[in-house]
Amino acid sequence: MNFLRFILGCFKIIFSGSRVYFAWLFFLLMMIIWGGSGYLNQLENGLIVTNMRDSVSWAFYIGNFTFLVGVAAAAVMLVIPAYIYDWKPIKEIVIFGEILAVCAVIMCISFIVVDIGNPQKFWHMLPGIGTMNWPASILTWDFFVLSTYFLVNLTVATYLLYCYFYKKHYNKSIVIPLVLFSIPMAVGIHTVTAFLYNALPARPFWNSALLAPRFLASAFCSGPAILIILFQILRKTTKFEIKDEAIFKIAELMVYAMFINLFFTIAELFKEFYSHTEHLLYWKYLYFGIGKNTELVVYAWSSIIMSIIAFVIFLVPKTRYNFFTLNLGAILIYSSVYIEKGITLIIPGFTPDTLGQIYVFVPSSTEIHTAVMIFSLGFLLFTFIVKIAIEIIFEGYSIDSLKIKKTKQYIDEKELTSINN
Amino acid sequence: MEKENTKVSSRRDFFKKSGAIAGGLLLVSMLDPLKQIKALAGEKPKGKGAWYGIGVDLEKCIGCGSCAKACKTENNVPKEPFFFRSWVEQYSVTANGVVKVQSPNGGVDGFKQPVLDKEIEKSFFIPKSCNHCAKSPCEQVCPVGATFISPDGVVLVDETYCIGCGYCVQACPYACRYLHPVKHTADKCTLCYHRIKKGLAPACITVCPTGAKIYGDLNDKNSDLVKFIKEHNCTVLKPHLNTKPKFFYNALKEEAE
Amino acid sequence: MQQENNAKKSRRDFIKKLSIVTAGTLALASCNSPGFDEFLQGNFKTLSKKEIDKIIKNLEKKYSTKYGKEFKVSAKPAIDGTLFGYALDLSRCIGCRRCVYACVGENNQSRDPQIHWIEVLQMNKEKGIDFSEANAQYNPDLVPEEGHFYLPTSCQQCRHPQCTTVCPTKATWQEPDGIVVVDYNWCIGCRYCMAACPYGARHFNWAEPNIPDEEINPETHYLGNRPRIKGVVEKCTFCIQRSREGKYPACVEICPVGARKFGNLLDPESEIRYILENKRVLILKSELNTQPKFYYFFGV
Amino acid sequence: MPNQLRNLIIVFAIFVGLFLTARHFLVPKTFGDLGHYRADALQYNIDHEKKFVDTTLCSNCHTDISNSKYVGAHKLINCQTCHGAGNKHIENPTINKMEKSSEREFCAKCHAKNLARSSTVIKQVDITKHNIDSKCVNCHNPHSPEIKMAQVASNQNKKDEPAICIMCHDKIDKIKTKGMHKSVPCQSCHGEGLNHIKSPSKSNMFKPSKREFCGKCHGIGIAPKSKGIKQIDLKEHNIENKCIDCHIGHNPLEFK
Repeated sequence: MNFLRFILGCFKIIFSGSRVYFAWLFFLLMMIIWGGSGYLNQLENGLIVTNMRDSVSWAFYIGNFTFLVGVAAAAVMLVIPAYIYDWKPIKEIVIFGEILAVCAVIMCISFIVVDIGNPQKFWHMLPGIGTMNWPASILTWDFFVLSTYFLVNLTVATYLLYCYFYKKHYNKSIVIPLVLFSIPMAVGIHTVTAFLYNALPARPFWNSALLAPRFLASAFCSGPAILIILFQILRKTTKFEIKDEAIFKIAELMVYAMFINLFFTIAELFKEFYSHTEHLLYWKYLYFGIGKNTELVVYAWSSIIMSIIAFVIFLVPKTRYNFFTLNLGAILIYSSVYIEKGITLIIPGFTPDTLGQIYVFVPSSTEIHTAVMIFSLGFLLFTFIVKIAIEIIFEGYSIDSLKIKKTKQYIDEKELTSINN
Repeated sequence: MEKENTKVSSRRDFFKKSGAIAGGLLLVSMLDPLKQIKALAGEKPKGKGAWYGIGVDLEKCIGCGSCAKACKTENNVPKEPFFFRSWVEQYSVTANGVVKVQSPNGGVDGFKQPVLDKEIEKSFFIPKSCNHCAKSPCEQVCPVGATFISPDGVVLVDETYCIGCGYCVQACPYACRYLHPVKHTADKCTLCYHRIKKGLAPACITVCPTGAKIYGDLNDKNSDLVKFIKEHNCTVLKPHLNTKPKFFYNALKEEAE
Repeated sequence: MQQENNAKKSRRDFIKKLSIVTAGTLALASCNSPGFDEFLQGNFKTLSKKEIDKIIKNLEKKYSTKYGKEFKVSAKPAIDGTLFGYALDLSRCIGCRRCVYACVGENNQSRDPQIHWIEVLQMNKEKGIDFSEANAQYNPDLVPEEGHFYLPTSCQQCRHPQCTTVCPTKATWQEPDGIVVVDYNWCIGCRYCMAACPYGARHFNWAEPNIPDEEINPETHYLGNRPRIKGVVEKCTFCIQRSREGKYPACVEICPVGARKFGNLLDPESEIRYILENKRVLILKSELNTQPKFYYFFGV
Repeated sequence: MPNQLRNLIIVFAIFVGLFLTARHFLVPKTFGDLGHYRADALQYNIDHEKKFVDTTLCSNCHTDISNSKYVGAHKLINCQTCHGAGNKHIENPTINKMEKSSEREFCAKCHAKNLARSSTVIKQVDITKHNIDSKCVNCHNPHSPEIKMAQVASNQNKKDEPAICIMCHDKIDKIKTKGMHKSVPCQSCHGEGLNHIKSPSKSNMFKPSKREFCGKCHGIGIAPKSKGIKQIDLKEHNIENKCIDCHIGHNPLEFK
């Protein structure tokens, strides 16, 4: 019953708001419809409407999936100092990291669903009902760890909000173990996703032991980058409070991640270029092109250059403590990792293909539609949950306000306006 | 203000000077080491002059070990059974796919007539030695430039310059190198460089009783080796390592690739 | 959001519900949703003899009405004491691609979009077997071209297949006679196997396969050449519908130069064993240790 | 310029100077002329002493051998394949002898049966069975393996002489000469061996084993009495066995 009231409260929150808020919702809804039209087309005609073919059989969708797994994993970046070292300024914003994780995992699974040829048969890989090929197939592991990670973060976020809603103190013996558990899980989702590619001898481009560490390092760059920008937007538009100190602390943590990310990239490049085995072919395609096929060269270099610039920006205290350069750096590293994970990780794995043929992949409009749909859905969900979180935690929205509304109808409007402001 | 000016000027001065010094250094170093830099970039004369390679017709190899024995004699390779510049291996494949490789004393004493094992489905000999790779990993890793590819494509060791670190022994994918127990330097097949430069065939090829092994110039379209490669279906060992070996095997079986 | 909140209430079977709800909605949204029975049909390997018979009867009926021909769908299991192997004489192949089209006809591959289980690569003689030098787009009118040889590839029927290991649903497996097959009804179309295959031997039905009624081959096998649906992976099965009946695969029969050899590896008298023992055989990408049962050799 | 900086530059310059001088003296003269190595090393490798010599040098002295070699199956084989490097021998032929081996194992290096050897490339012999009593060189001329066999075959007219048998079966002859059968010609027991001489591997000699065969000479009442031939009563003497179960045929007083 209590939980139902909490849910009811949440609904009240998301269906009330300023004009800007509703405009944003409307915009997202439009994007979902626009994107959804593309996806319906794909459902009707099959994956032929994408530009994937037998040569490049995974591409844009799986790239986005990989990137979002990174975003999801990055939540722990904030969780670790908050709970382990009990570092106050970050503690309150950790919940946003977890909300981000929840939404990112949902987007991940959506990207998988749109990528597979027969989504209605998804149940075939469920344990018990279907014939899950566990433990042989890493995809089943990935599915398992993603859902566990999702559940853990969802539980923590919901429970914390629930407690705030009822103005109770949350039970540490519930939250701390779950949070501690989510840390190895975050490492786990990323590692398993990397292993998904890593263990394929057919694809020498991925067949490197450094893939999983690189995944982790880049995730710890891109995830917090989103949060840094998000927090600044939130504190300008809502009552959400966050000290500069906390943002700078996140930025400082990102420096380490960025350094390790660059270092791993260099290590990988060195190994391939120095040993110049047959496997170099894919790296050559990525960084220099093969013959006339230089499609990825621009992306590959821009990703590296952006990540170096961002690293310098974050490394130098002067630019790190300046919000303009900080945001620039965050955008740069975010784009760098997005390019790296989305384009320059998946495509060169398939180009040239196993028989040496080059198929040039460019995402089709359907793929972009579908991706927009999923991202908009994710943002919508994220907006909802963030709004709930802000109102409950920072604006004192609680069970009391719900009761007041019930008994004293006439205050309703006043309340709402005050909340919205 | 004035103080600042002087500071600036002195700083500028410093940059100028240090720049000049650095430039000078660069000039000095350019006078002669430029060649080294060029060499490091991997410039290799291809298309002009000889570019030596080896070929073996495994159908003809009878595993007599003459090549291994002659190599030891010709090149003063230590007698102990773990130092070889050239050796012969016998591969035996059983019906259930198990591959046995044996090389008693590198084949120098020949291979004993085996008690015929009914399990063995097929068997073959493979003479091995340095593959004289065009992109040789041993040359790549040598810290002092003691291992090098000669202008005619033979991978050689400069014994007087080698420091005996053994890095090249680790780097060679074909196990063709060893550390000489007396000289403490790396040692390997030179394709009998001292012979081929005098117009003689390498010792192993001289003594081969069946003419299974040949050598020649890959740039010369009429050389025995080029003809051999054209007329047979040759493969190299471990092609996926992309070391571009110049040791061509005809009738190399999958078990040995 | 509604769905989201529901999930919060019953976390325990959240995954189940989410996927079933998605699956259900998607199945409804999908235009040619398969029948409900087919939707609930289990993995072929878990089915009883009775269930298989029933499914096959339904399939035969369905295909017969769809294509206007009497269809036969066999589910003949592997014959004891057989392990199929294949050998291809590279010195004979002239790159005519007759095998490709015989395979398309025999195995009911989609004509539009085209699916070819066999891909013939033109290789440079001087470079040997080097895939980075391979050309799949050569002009068939000019073959055989000077200085080139031809390397037809298809499923190598590995002894250690990567594709079956990675499949999340056990929808593809190796039969006792060594043939790697796909249960088209169980495949979810994730294409992990395509990423795992080192030989580019797996092909995906990117769209609804399209075969003219008059060209369809009604002699089919459940795990082989029966008509496929969109969104599933398919591959060479050594013509399972033929080889299990003691016939040669279609590509072996059509080859005008006799470059293709096929037989039982466990039979010491077979042609394939003779080749293995007496010819110099090669396998592709031996360094990956997939141990293919598809051997290439130079006969002359 | 501040003092510290000037000092620093001086120190730096000294180090650079030292480095350059050291480099000048330490780096070998021709290093880098052709690549990242000492160009002299090429000559160093060329200067290595060669040991295997040109075979024309062999035929200069050993004309007869080389002439006979050029007609047989071994004609393409270099002399030094069997005899080792010839560099020392040509310097002083009397002191430095070439290697020479007449062991069966030496020939077996090439000719022993082995699954890995192609029968079209080389003649293979099962050395555990093929005339194990003798050395290869007794029957075969190593320089032209067919020649000696041809010589044997051409000596058909001497077919009654044991000498022709001894050429190949010298071990048996050694046993035979020790015992009572030394004066018995081989043909007496084994019959005429014309075909065997022509192609020993295809046509085998007759090998007697029956009691009656021995009885022809040694049986009481069967063989004519002759001096020195031991007489045995075949009906009584160890009737369950064959003679050669106990006696060695070539030297009957030795027992197995």
